Amino acid sequence: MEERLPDAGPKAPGTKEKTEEPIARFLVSSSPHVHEGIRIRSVMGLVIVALLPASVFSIYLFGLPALFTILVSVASAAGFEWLWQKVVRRPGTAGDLSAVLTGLLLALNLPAGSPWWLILVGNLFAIVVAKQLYGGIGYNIFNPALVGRVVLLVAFPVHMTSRWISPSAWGMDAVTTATPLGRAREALLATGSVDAALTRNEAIDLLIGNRAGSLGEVSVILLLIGGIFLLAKRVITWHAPVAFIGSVWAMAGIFHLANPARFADPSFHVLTGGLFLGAFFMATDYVTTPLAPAGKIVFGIGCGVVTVVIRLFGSYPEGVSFGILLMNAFTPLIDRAFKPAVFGARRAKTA
Amino acid sequence: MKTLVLIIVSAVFVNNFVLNRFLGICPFLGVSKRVSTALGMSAAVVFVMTMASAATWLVYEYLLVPFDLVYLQTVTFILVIASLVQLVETALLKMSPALYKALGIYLPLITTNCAVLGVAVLNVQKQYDLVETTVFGFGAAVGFGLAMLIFSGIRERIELCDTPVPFRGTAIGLVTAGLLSLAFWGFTGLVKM
Amino acid sequence: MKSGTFFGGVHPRYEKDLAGGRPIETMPLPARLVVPFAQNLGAAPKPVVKKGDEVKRGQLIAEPQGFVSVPLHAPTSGVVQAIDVFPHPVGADLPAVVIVPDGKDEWAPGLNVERDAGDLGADALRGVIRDAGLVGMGGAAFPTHVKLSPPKDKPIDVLVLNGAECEPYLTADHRLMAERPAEIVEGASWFAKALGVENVIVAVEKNKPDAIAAMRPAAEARGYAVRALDVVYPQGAERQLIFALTGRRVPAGGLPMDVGVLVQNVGTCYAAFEAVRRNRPLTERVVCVTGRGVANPKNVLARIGTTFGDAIAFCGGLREDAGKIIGGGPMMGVAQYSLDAPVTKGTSGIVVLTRREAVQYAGDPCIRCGRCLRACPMLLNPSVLSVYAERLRFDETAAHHVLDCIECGCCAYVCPSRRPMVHHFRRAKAEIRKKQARAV
Amino acid sequence: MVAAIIALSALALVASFGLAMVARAFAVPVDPKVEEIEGALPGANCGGCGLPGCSELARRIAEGRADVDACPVGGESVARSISRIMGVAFAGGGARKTALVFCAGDDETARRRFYYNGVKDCASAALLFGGDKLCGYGCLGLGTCAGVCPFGAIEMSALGLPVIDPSKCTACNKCVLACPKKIIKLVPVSRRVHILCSSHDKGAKVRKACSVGCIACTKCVKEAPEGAIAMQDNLAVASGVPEIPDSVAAVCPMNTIRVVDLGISAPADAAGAAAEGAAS
Repeated sequence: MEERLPDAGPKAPGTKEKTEEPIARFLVSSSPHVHEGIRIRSVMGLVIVALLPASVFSIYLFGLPALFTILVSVASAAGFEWLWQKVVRRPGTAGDLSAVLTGLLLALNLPAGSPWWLILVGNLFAIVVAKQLYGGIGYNIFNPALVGRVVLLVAFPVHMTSRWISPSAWGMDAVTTATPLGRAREALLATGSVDAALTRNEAIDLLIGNRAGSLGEVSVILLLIGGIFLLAKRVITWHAPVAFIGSVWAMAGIFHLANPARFADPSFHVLTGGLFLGAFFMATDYVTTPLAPAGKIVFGIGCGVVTVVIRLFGSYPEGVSFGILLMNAFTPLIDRAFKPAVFGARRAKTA
Repeated sequence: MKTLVLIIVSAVFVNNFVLNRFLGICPFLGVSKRVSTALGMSAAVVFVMTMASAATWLVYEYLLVPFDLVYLQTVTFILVIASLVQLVETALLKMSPALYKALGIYLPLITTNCAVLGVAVLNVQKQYDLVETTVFGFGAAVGFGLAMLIFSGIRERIELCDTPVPFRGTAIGLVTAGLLSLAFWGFTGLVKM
Repeated sequence: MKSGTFFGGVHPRYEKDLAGGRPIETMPLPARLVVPFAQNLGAAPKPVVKKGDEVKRGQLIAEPQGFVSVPLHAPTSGVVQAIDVFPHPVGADLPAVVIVPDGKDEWAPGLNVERDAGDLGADALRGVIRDAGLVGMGGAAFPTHVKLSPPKDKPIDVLVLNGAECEPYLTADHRLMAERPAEIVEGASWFAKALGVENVIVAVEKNKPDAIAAMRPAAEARGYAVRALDVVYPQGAERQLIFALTGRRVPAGGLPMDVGVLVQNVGTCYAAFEAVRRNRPLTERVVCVTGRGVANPKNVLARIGTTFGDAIAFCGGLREDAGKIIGGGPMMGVAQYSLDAPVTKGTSGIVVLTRREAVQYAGDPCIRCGRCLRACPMLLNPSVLSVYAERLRFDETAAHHVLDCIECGCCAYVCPSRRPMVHHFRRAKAEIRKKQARAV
Repeated sequence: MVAAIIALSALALVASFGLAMVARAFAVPVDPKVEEIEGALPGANCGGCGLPGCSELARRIAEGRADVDACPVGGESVARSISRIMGVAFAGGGARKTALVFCAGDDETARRRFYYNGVKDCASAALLFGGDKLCGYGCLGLGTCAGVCPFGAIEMSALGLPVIDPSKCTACNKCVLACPKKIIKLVPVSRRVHILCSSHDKGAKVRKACSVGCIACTKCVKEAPEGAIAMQDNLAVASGVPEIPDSVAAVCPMNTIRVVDLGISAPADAAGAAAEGAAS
């Protein structure tokens, strides 16, 4: 792909003509003639690297089932991409790592010990329906990994919401339990108030990830490290994650102040669920989120509001996936609304 | 007041006419190629649906119920809606030819649109009073408009996509509508109505 | 906002060391000179010589057509061998006159004489500069006398000497500033006089400390300021330079004179000195021949019409792996297919890239990473523009201001999908202009 | 039952009365011809007529601002029915046409002068020195014509030349306008012999660039009947009348002149007879 300059010229015409040296010698393209060197593959690679700490930790926490989930998911995502491109005879893009990233993200959104067929179905929807039907990388409207997850959530609610394993190294004595958000919800339904103890004492556990949940959402600290790594590498910008997490905190805070018995602490809402995974790794997905910084902020706030509304009032305990997916749908409209102004078109703001 | 707000929230998000009840799919697919036309169509639908809700309610309460003619519900509703749409169409042609041109054949489509009839029938089923009825009609139409608007934005982008040939046009549009309704699925249970 | 920077921009690998330390060498006359007629923006001058004519150096060989046009002069004495179509560094095959030097290099009568120009008025100065065939030598080749004739309602109060030379690889202006500072500043003083401007700023990027050191005393002797600018590409683009120096924004679709500024390249100032004080028309210029595809990178003083092949041969010839010949810098220059392309008034450099160095555009789908938005110094949305252009939706590109694109190449430089962004925009601009022309 | 009838009738009466009032108040005159003409047009909205769509053309025809045969796609039958709607006599159209590429310089026969790397589009490629073909007139082979064809009639061959399927081509002229080299022309499908070159370069230059280019040897001019082929600036150009007989293709030393089967031309023996007739 990179080194495509042909070494030999086009075949000389097969006439009596005496062929001198090949006429075509040089490469001609429009300016610029140099490049920074970055490729799609390198960008995707960095995101994968940023997800590694959380992935490795999830294997440590949940054991072999977690490893199994990750491997099957990544392999099936790449496999579906390759297969589809064979079938429709398009140039392969499996090498750009974007399918691998989708598979990894989906795995991190699944409970440890998901059956293999569940993972395959999820990746089928993620890669084929959400991505390739639209034309492949760069064209999808919805985040593929989230489409995969939400399809599974809607179609197989039992597998997706009630078979959580509580962390225990290498999963030897896995116990089925509920996620913190799930427990808060159950408490609310049972007693009419969220269990205050549950929401406060667990903050440390939540932070380091000693809790039940999807593979990748458990360790807030490791996800944060990955996010900061991406920010430092300038792969992502701060706008969407900060707006997302900030609006979740603010909105949960407002409800908490209004009725502390019914609504949990804002920090509980920030630290639980897939918020950090979603905010840093999925609300920053290039293709499905707005381009302009102002648009990214609006996108983040929208995600946060929907997330909190679903968590507090909906029938699903977790709203991050739906929030991002819904805002994906709004992205083209947000892009329309926030067009950058041309330099020199009179505008009061200075640098 | 709280009921009215809940009615609107429910009609717009939770039980969105297009994405949850799958009503009014024809104009949803037909008029959503451009954001501008989608906006015009949405405005027309808001107007027609609010009016139709109120009108059908009045007809139902003061004509059908007193004369014990409830079994004529569907026929009378269609009659009322059809005349109403025709009225809007004629007025639009004179007042805003540009909008009329943009909406084209789709205005008459509203006539036979199950969304409008649906809202009228649902009003009766839910036993709303006149204010609730009007608000519900309005909310349902706004939800319809919202879905149209989102969808038209997406379709403008899909137009620029390198979609495999067999999926171009309506096919990918329907796939998108499905994914969109999946995204709205998260609001399930938000309002118990 | 006086920190000397602007929005966006990129930090390419500058590679200025290749030729930056090499003093300007005068190149011997080659065996033939290919002088294209179109060497200025606007109307090309009309030939006044024919095959077989003898010419002297500085003799008029083509006369201007209209106001936005300049005369063309023979670069040396010799015989007109032919008038034919040749590859032109702007990216087209255009008519040119081929001159075989007689080796005597005689000036036409009346030229190359020192004169005390102190009593020349503004109009006389403009006349001298026009007759000498001066154009902007930074690359755009806009006729200098036109720039010096702003309309009455747009007075100029700042003259900027553009020595930023932000293009990677190129060091022609750098060497000129380091070696001929007094001449440059004097040339600028004639511009200042023609415009009646007091405030003159010499702008140099910080990566040329020796040029700054050389220019400072020369400039300050005349009360001109020297400003060291941050090293960001495209610092030398007019709009960005003006904003960095003065905080003024040239309106979209407008010209620098709309904000009272005139920018002149330092090479043009040097040519003005030669024209005004020595009565020499523009027949030679400093060209930076550089890049890893050239054996021995140099800054050469070459005659207009020297073919790229001759200039490269003077610098040791091509290396084996040379893959791309660029007229101008690697960010905005034009790739050449032939070594027969000649040095023109606007050719500031000849850059030869190896196959490995040259970008290979892949044209993968846009992944909307937004890097181009952050890089674009015009604050455009290159991502959206390129997608519309790719789908031939040129009306939408116009609505997204593609005509404001300065083709600096920052977007393509940072694109991970290797999309040929600038190529898309040039196509879109061409289509839009075609449509506008039809509408008129 | 009676109540139902009365109620419905009353309702219908009220509604129709209201509608009548509104229709009167907001009446807008519409020319019925516009709709009729639009119905007669193909409705592909291809833009081949140069207007935004069929409805716009219909309006213009109705207003007399466009000719009844302005639709290049519909051909004679559409023009005939529109002229009937407009009530004017239709003179009768020309022969059915198809687009043809006047260049045979593919990847094997034509040489390139540089390696092009950029937008995969001929018009974009032409911005860089007019394209990478050594011949300045030849097809650039990037398929812009195939991209703009609304009928899928153009496909690119493996050797990088457009192949136009005359059975799908409607002569809508889009490819002709899109080609930056202006080497696609509309020709009557009945014509069999074509000179597939557009180069005005001199023979020596053509030979260097392409093995199937016209070198202006004039052999065809001598072979063909008087007036069938003329040399125009180093290029043999068919005048159209009289037709070029098949035999001329054989004398072309560069194989530039070829018999091209556009689908509906007469079978071989009849064509031979036609050629004889033309020659006599």
